Amino acid sequence: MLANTLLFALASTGTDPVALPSPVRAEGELAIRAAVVHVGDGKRIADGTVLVRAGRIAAVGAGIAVPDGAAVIEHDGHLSAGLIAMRDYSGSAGEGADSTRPVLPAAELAYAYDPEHPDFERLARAGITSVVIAPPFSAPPVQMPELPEGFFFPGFSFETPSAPLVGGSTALVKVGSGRLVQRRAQLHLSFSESALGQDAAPTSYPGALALLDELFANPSGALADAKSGRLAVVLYAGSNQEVQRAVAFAQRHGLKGAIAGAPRAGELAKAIQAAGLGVICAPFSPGIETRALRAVAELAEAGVPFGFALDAPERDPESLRLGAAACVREGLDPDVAWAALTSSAASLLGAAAEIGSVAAGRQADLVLWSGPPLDLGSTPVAVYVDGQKIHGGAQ
Amino acid sequence: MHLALPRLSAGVLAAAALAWASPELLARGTRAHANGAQEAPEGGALFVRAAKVIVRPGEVLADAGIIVQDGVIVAVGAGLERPAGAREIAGEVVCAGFLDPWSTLGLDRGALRDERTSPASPTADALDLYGDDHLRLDAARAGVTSARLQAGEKSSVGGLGVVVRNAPDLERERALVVEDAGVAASVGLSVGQSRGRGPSVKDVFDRVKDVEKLGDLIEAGRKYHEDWVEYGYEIAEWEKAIAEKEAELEKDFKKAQKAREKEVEDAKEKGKEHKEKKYKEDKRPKKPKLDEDKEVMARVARGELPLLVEVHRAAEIRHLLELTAHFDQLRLVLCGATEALPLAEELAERDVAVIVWPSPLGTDRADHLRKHDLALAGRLAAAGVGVLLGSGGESAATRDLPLLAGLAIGHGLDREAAFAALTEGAARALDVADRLGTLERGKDADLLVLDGEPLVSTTRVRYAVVAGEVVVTPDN
Amino acid sequence: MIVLALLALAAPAQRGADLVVHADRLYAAPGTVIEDGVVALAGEKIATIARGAPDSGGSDVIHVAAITAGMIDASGRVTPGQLAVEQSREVTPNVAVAVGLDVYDVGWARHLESGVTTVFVAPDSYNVIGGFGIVLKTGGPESIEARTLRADAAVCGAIGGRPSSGNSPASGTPRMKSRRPTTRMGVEWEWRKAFYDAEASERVPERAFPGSDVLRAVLRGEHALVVEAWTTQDIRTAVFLKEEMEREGLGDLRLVIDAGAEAWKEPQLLVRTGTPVVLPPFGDGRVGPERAFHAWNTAKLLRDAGLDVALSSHGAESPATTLGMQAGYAMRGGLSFDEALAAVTTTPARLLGVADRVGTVEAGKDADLVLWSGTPFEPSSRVLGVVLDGELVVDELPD
Amino acid sequence: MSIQRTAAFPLLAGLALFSSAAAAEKYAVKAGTIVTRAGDDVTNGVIVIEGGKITAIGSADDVQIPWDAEVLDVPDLVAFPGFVEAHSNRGMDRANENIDVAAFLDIRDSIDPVNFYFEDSLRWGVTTINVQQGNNCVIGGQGMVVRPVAMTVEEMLVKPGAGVKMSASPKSGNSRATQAQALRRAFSDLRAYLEDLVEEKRQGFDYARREALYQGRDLEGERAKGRAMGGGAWKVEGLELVPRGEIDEKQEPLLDIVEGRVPVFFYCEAPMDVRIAVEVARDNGFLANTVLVLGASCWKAADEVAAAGRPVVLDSNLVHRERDPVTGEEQETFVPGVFQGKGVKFALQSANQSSESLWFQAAMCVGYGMSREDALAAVTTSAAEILGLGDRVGSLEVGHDGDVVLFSGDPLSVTSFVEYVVLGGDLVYERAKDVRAKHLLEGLEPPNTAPASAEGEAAGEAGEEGAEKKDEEDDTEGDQR
Repeated sequence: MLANTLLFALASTGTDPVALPSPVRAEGELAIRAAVVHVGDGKRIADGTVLVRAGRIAAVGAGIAVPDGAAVIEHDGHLSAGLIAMRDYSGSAGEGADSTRPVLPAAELAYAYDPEHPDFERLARAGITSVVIAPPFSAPPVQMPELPEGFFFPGFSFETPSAPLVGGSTALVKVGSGRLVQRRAQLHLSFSESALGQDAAPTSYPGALALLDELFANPSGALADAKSGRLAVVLYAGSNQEVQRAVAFAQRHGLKGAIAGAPRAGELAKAIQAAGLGVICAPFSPGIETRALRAVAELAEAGVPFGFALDAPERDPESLRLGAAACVREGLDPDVAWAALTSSAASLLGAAAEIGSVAAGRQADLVLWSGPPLDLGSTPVAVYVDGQKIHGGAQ
Repeated sequence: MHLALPRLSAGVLAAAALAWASPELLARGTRAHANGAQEAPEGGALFVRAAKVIVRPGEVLADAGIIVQDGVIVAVGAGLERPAGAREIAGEVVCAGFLDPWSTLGLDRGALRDERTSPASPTADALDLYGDDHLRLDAARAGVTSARLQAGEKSSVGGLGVVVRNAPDLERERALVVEDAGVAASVGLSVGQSRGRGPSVKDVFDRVKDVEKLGDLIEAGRKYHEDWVEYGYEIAEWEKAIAEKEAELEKDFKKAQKAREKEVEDAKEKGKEHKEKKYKEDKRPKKPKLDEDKEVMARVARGELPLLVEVHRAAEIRHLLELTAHFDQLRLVLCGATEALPLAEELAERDVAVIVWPSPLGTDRADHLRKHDLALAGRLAAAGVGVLLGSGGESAATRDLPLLAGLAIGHGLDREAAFAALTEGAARALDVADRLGTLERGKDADLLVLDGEPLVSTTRVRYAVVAGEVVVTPDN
Repeated sequence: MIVLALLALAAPAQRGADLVVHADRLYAAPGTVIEDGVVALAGEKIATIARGAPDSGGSDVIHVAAITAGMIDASGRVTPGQLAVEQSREVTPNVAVAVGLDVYDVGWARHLESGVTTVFVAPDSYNVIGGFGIVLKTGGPESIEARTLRADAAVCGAIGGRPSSGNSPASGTPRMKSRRPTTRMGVEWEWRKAFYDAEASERVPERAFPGSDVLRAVLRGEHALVVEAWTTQDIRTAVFLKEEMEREGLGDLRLVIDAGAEAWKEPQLLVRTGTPVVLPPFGDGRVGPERAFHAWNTAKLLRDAGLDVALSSHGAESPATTLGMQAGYAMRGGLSFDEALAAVTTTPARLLGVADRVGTVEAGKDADLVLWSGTPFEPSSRVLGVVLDGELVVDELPD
Repeated sequence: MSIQRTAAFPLLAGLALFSSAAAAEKYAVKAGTIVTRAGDDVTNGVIVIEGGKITAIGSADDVQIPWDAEVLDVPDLVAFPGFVEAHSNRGMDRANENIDVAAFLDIRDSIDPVNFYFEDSLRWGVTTINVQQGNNCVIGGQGMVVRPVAMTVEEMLVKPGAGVKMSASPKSGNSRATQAQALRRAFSDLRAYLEDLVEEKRQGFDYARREALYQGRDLEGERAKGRAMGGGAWKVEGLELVPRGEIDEKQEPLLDIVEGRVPVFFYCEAPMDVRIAVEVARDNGFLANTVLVLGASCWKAADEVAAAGRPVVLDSNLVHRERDPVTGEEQETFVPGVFQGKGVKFALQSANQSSESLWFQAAMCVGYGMSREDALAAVTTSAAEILGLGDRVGSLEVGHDGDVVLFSGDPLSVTSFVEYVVLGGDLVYERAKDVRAKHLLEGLEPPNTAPASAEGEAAGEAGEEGAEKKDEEDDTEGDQR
């Protein structure tokens, strides 16, 4: 049935089968006063006020006059922009991948998710307001290296990520309303071993690369958009040799976008930076090798823009902040880590003008935290998307 | 390379110890010597200074210092002076190193999935100090300076656990804190059948059997002890009786001899052959068979060792509590206990501690973890249950216990309670409170120097001191 | 003759060299030994070589017992195996194994440490025709491209049991591998079909297939054709194929037999066609997937027959099966030292078309040197150092 | 495996032929050089062997060859003591006994005299082999030292009861925890068994006494004469009350070990196993008779080994490779070098591939910078001493066994061959008559062997399944556990 969804997607003409709810028009104005306002990319305002009008942020600052008639919320904790998960499967329930063929440039994940799916509530509770829906995992299980053969550890996935060679376009989606922010966020390409077929072409790296090169030699549709730079790409790779191929490929065809799925990509930070690419860091699970966490710090040093993948519901939404916190423990600057969850993620998606920071004109995706947001001991007290509260107690 | 650390002669140590010694320190000095924990990493003393010293949960000193000598805390207090020649390290906050009560860090991999383990199986023999040093250092860096390790996770009874210190290049004597840190068992886990892939659900009747088997095991231990005690009495009685009888026989021997000669004569006359008279005495009481496994279970049944049971479903937890209710000395600790909430009241009242695994799980999880919830720790604590926090027994995850604890806090566990769980609480539950868990004089010097409050995710460990040795510094 | 040329070079040329190496015996090339020899390197090239005490003019001098040129493994196997062979088709001449190589593979360092500075990597023999092999350095920048000497040296294939393994006749739901060949006959048939189709595709477009142009180039002799054939029956098949192509006027294949363990059984076939042979590692008789019988004197026998013989590690990476040891084993089988040296330097260089850059210690050639603790190829000698493109990349030298 | 079976026949023939040339009461070897391994080499030397022993050795000028001695005159060859294999799991049919405590078994029943391993060993100059059961055990069977020639185990025998194999590394199914448990339990069970036995006796005697008192008899109680226990670490008092032969035949060999009458070859695959092996040996009083057989990674425990003060037999893998878990870089360690540095006495083992026999291992050591003297000791004298045969093999001295190997050149050179082997004064090997050597060297097929490719398939499969059948000799590589 997952095939159906996509076939439908492929058949669909320009007209839009999914009704996209336009940004919510909130009645009246809303002013939120917080002890600390995290503007994004590290800056903070003490005792700041955020003025929300019509689903967007009207003003932010220390001494902002609150217009009469505006609802006022006093919060003696922290306030920040909503978190962004750079890769996620919420609401798509395995509808995102068609295993019948390796190349699906016209597929759009926008058609593969259910805006009302309960997955999204869980995201909201973790302070996540935007997610990129991507083609899901579907690889045969393989052993985790540090575990003995046949050893099962409760609750852990032993699967490597995998996707079709060309997995279609990801979608940037708002939590809560399920509103599409970007219907085609990135084109998903895989350079990972897991995209190679056992019983179908291509079975090899050379085969896969040859096919991709062929496709991009005289591209059409999404491929053309990617080649012309209109559409960003996700270059999915596992080992560093695959990252190397992915980077070379992106340079060969002048693609812009981010490397994803490579835990140690940071060790190639220079090459990635030289190619003008970003990185979507692998999601966190307890016990992940320290080397991978350190590699993230290396990205920061090399000035490579990066965000974090989440992969809910395969992973708990809390994994997003957990990952950032773990990187901080291994030397990543806390402000950079926070930016990776918000503003840098937004700019990697080319949506910095819309989401990821608390500034006038941005969409009003706000999280009220019980304490410093990067401390896992703090929790979202209330979460707003487009100025609408989607989670939180009475206020 | 594993270079042996230089050691001082015992004599020097004794002298050095005396210089700072308090009576209690001398008292336990002997015990500690038994397992060599007193041997100094380097001769000199260590002076730890901080704006805030958390001696034990709830007991805080401002602008205080700690003096460490030969791996032991010999002085704690405000206004302490740095002893001459002592190395000094300083930071914002000093607290006891964290103890992960549910780990496998540094165990031989094969011992993890061993299905033949029995109660007496020694986890200590599965401790591989030649591997995983990088994981130990990572753990120490993150503040987890010690851990309880358990072999035989796939076996229904894992055997005797150990408490070890986490530091690279540590000799065995100083790495091992205790070699009998409780016996571990598991019931109802859907583990094993399928390799790597998610496990199939364990049949409900097998789950019931698991619990009953465990009950029988404890009962066997109790009985074993009883039998030996009984035997003690019986054999004493028997020997007494026999001794008396023997004395009597000796007394009457001459008579018996004459009687016999006469009988022999008579027999000869009658041309019959002589028959000896039948001798009878009480049978010697049978000695019970020695059994190392039952011996261990006897200690468990009598509460000398805690019994740590990984169990998740409410049904099995209830069943287990029922089956063990009449062992009034038994010290039960539950691991995981995903569905323990409905039984919180009984757990609290029976003083059964729970080691919660506050790990973020996705949809892909074992059947017995279906109801896994990060709020469990907070709710159990609120219900008065003694809550501990563990990393769940995946070697590399021990490093992440402080972050997982942070999650538990975020989901309702009181920060103080979380801190207590990782320090004094865990130490008490595992019978190592006289060595670890607090920063009192006489305790082993396993402590952290932090740049902020403990268990705040952005707080970094500046120094970690393990067995008196500075193994983590801001540079490594 | 060479000797004179070398000695003509003035010692002062060593001045200002980036690195100067002195050895009791400098094996500049097979047959050219310079006692008390000095090699001066400038940048990535060899500047001068000469006899006598080194005159370094400041730059530090390394002294060892013996120097040879960096060794060339005529059949290394540092590949991700199946992942570098496109098996969706049996004949893939256009696929290049280079794309599948992992520059981070520890195998490169292992080769380098054993004194191998150049290696020919062919796709593993899962396909009938697997595609382009690659000649590259075993060290240097972390990029396969940057290490490449020749990407088009040879097209590789295999004859034997391996290419057909996994294939099966179509029954039930057809799989990718429900196809020919499933036998040795089938493999041979695929070979001939491929060449005949390639040849015909010029006139009959519908007989063209991906890579048919490459095979035409092979028929024109533009690329060598390296065929893995362990047993004598498979070697025979390869030779017959070459002869048939000539007979039928399709072209002249530059055939090279790889892993020709049983080449000793019918050397006349190879002599007849002047086919060079790359030998797999020696063992105690039976070697390789085909359990072919590899006699110790194979190299000697082929050499005496006048054939080009190169040795290889064929993926073996244990300290006991290095290429240097193979040369030693070949000598145990009767090969002379110079012939053994040639079999791991000049001969493979020539076969792979890189003789202008590597294979001998000569001014102007790549500065790839092996520094030995004693007589090369003896197990009691060790590679103390390896110079690659002028840099001392392996340094076990006593200091 | 079929190959070996079929190819075995010409071998038998060959051997028969060799032995026929044998059994000279007096035998003399005249060689260009004699490497005695006891003092300096002798040029133009003579070795006189009488009754299997060397009676004279020295320069041709000094040594008188008996007029009636058979003489092997080989002026351009090098005479050498022959290599000593200090530990091997090969040459047997099924090397691994799987029951936990099997010390009552003897590998003599497992040795296969016509196994190619022995023939190969001889071909590469190995003249003494300590054959022990496989490492896949807890307490294995009794091993024996043999010479690699003869048709029957009896003829091969050099030293019976050469030692018992134990393993601190988990046998299949066990983990390190349960393996250590099984080892310790074996001896605590033995102790409990002996104590009960003695207690039973005592009770019996006391009862008899009381009965006699009651019946008024004079007790003619002569007590059973057993033997007092000589255990080092622990004793059971009153064992002499137990008559000889009453101790269970399964427990008896363990008692021999505790009493130090039988040497132990203790296998440690990983460094963590060393501690367990040493502890078990020390706690039960047989450390002094223990030789550690170490896996390559055990160099990490070199300090513990040195502290135990026992000799070791090293893994055939002389270089240990390891990935750094953090950087991912590969590190190589030359294992014998580490132990040499710690002053531990060590012997080397042959690799699985017979061409990588002891000569090769010694040569590799020289390559890695070890002195030729030390490298040779590790495959001759040290190995002999480790086997308690220092006074018989390992060096060419008066009084030692008349085992002489004649090389075409330097024994450590890849281009040298073993031309002759003399064992106990018998010429047992001549390369010129060695059919299989010709086969290996020149590919000449010995009779009764099928053509290569036909065998190819069969052998190929065998190669794959080799894993389970390691006791079988095969040209495939693969460890011998």
